[in-house]
Amino acid sequence: MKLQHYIGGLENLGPVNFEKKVFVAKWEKRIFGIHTVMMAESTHLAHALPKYPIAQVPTTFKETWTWASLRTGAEGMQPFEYFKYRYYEKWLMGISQFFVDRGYVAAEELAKLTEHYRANPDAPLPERPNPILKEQVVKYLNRGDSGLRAPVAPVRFAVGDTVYVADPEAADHTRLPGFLRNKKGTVTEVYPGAFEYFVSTGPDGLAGPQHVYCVSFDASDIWGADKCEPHTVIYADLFDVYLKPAH
Amino acid sequence: MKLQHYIGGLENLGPVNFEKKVFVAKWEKRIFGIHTVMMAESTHLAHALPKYPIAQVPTTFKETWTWASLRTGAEGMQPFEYFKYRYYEKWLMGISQFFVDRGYVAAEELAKLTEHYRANPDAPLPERPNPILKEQVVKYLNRGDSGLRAPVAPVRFAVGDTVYVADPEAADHTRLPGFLRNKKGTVTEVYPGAFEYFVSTGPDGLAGPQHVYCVSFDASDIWGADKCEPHTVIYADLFDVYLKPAH
Amino acid sequence: MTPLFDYDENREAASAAKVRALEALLIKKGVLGSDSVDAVLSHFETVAGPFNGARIVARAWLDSDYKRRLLEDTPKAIAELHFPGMDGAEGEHMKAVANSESVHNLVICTLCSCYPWPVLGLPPYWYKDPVFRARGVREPRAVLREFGVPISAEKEVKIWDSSAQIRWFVIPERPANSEHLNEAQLAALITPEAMMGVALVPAPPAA
Amino acid sequence: MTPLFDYDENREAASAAKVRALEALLIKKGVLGSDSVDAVLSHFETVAGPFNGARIVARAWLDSDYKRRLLEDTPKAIAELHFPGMDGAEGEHMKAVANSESVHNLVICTLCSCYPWPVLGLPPYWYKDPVFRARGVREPRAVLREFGVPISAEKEVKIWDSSAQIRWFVIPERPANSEHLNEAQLAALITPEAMMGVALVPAPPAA
Repeated sequence: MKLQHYIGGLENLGPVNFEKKVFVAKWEKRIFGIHTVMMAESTHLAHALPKYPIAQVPTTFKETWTWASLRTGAEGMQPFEYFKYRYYEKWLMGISQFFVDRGYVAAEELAKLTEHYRANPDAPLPERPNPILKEQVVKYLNRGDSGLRAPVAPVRFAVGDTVYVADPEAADHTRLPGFLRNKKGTVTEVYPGAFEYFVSTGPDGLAGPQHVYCVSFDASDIWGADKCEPHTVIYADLFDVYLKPAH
Repeated sequence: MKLQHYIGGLENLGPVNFEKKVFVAKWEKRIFGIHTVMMAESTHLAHALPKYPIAQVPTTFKETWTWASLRTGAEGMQPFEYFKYRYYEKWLMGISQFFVDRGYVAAEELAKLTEHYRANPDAPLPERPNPILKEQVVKYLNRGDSGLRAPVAPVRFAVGDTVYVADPEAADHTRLPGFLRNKKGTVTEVYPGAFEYFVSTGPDGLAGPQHVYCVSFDASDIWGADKCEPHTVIYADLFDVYLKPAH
Repeated sequence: MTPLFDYDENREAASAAKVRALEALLIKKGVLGSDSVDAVLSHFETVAGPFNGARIVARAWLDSDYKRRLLEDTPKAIAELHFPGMDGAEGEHMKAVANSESVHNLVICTLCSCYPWPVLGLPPYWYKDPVFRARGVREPRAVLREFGVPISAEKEVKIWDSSAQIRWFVIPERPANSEHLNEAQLAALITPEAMMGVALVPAPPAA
Repeated sequence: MTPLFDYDENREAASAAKVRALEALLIKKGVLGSDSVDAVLSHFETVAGPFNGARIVARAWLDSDYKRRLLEDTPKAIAELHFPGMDGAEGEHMKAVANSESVHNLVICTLCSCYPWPVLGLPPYWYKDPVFRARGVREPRAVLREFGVPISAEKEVKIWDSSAQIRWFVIPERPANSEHLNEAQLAALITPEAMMGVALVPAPPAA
């Protein structure tokens, strides 16, 4: 197990911070924007459902960058470190490290320019608009990047089936919430088509298009009746590989 | 459960920081020393095994302060906060808050004097030696504060007995490592006498003198054979209330 | 309370300078244009945001047939309204669930922060808070009580943990005494929190 | 690696100033004397420390009868040596366990940092590291390998989790080629890490 995958259900955490802002510091908007542009110019979009003309977009970015990249980074963190940083701090750490690791930016130039902006917070950014890239960004935001694919395997479960959740090896990234592992549930919906996740999660099991099922769990089957509230049902959308038949 | 109680066994944490220093910053020595003086002048020592003449020690400190105080503070922290701070940072936070909460020190005067020492790191401390307190500190360090008491209940288990570990409600402080809860072990030693813990841990169950047993656990009975190493036995000293008979 | 937001100024200033340096370098190196990030941010001011969700919910309140269609096939019913970008990023597959006298729905993402961008915009901080993600699936009523939303033990709570392609949102219950309001007035009452299931829609002041 | 120790200077300077202010105020208010903290620290330089454990272990290596007594009744055998303070704070109830060809012992405190002060002094940072506390009880050999101590799968590993009154320490194996050394020379080879079971005692240079 990896702590980041087992956040659901952790006890004795005290009150939730009911902060309704999307960004609590102005700088957070910029890293959100950078990440989203990276998603919009990711090379994999050439094969996405709306076949984006990525090769024609004038950008030096030649990488696959999806939600999975960011999440693999956060889930790959040392678990105790994970809790030391605020949401967008983790993004900033992960994304700037990515650009350094891939050679787009040298660590020293980043450090030096950071010092410059630290001393001159109002110093402007370079002025180099890129209208074609902008158009691609807008297109991506409006048309998205669906994982819907043609099924390559038969549907294994039907609505009403009892299923058990698998317990694959902990990987750096998973779409299986930890608290559901080894638990018993009931299929409530079989989504039409199959869905391909952005990346293979290795031993965790996501790879290629898979059926996805909505599965319901009685909260008491997960936590035990005395460790949860009555009349509570948890629904999760689970990829085929995360499910096992009941027998 | 509370994350601080379940540290043993957490997976996927990466390498241990093999730092051999006892203190990694000079200031840490001072908070360690303050804590230890507090233990040495704690009012409860009047009833400790060596009946210390605490009432005769010239100090304005009129509190019970033991290991349990510090640990209750750390284990009572919001679990994600717990990992944000270094060992002695938690001590400094907990102890200074204690003195503020109990009215010994005003938050404002502490903040103001902190600013002063921040600006003048070499400004001296007040010079007010207290030889009688010093003598008590030395005596405490040399003679300790044993919890050994006369037993008040019969011994429930014998060497060789199979026992199960209880799973009491999570409290702010426990002496039961989380990973042992509900596990099966074997009594390997029954310690002579009974032991009283510094404080009652409430619903967790420590209160009054109890027998303590050394219990062995096969690692595979705790983690499962494929989730641990072979030929590994874990021993823990467990208070009577944490154990249940096998049948 | 987790002091997530009272970092010292140095830490915030360091992050601010670093992100600015990063953006500057990426512009210089041709990874971004100087108008790229602003294009993203402007999308969430004008195209994708809770104003869409609020109008969809208000329509469902006013038209029970529309509500039925919205629950049956969410993307198709949303398409009827001709808002732009409604199947765009993080909204490729959305589903609505409805609160009622007997059921309360709560949307969560225990693994991260999946959120239906086109109809609700970007997730607020409470949704990303590990404490919400931890407690919401085990003690939803306790969390809702803290948020000022009492849900009785008799009422069923349905929790939707976003773990694959679906992005969920909630059709809250229409408040009492709102018969005199039109769609725009109703929409103005509806918060992102209500559409995630952690707030109710308050009754409007009497007409 | 957890960057536990590369905090920025501001954070360290703030802690340093705060602890100094706290000590100053406590002296002013009569909670501490200005010589109290120093009295504690001097105890760990002169009375309680790993120099005691090292001499006890060296004695056990040289005298198998002493070793037997040390394992049977640790406090009593330690008392034979007439070191001061040996049943003092955090050493009121100590027990020694011995490494051998077939058994390797590891001492840990998964809940905090229990440590046998009189014989070993104060715990080093690795012992307090949550990562050590987490991994030591599940994969001791993997941790020991990282620490440069290979323990075969065939050798039994015994882990002692300090959870009540006993403070444990380890009698490591005597290194080869040490027959020519006297007690003080042997003691000089023995580290706190060896007496916690995370290091071996290296063979001395040939005489």
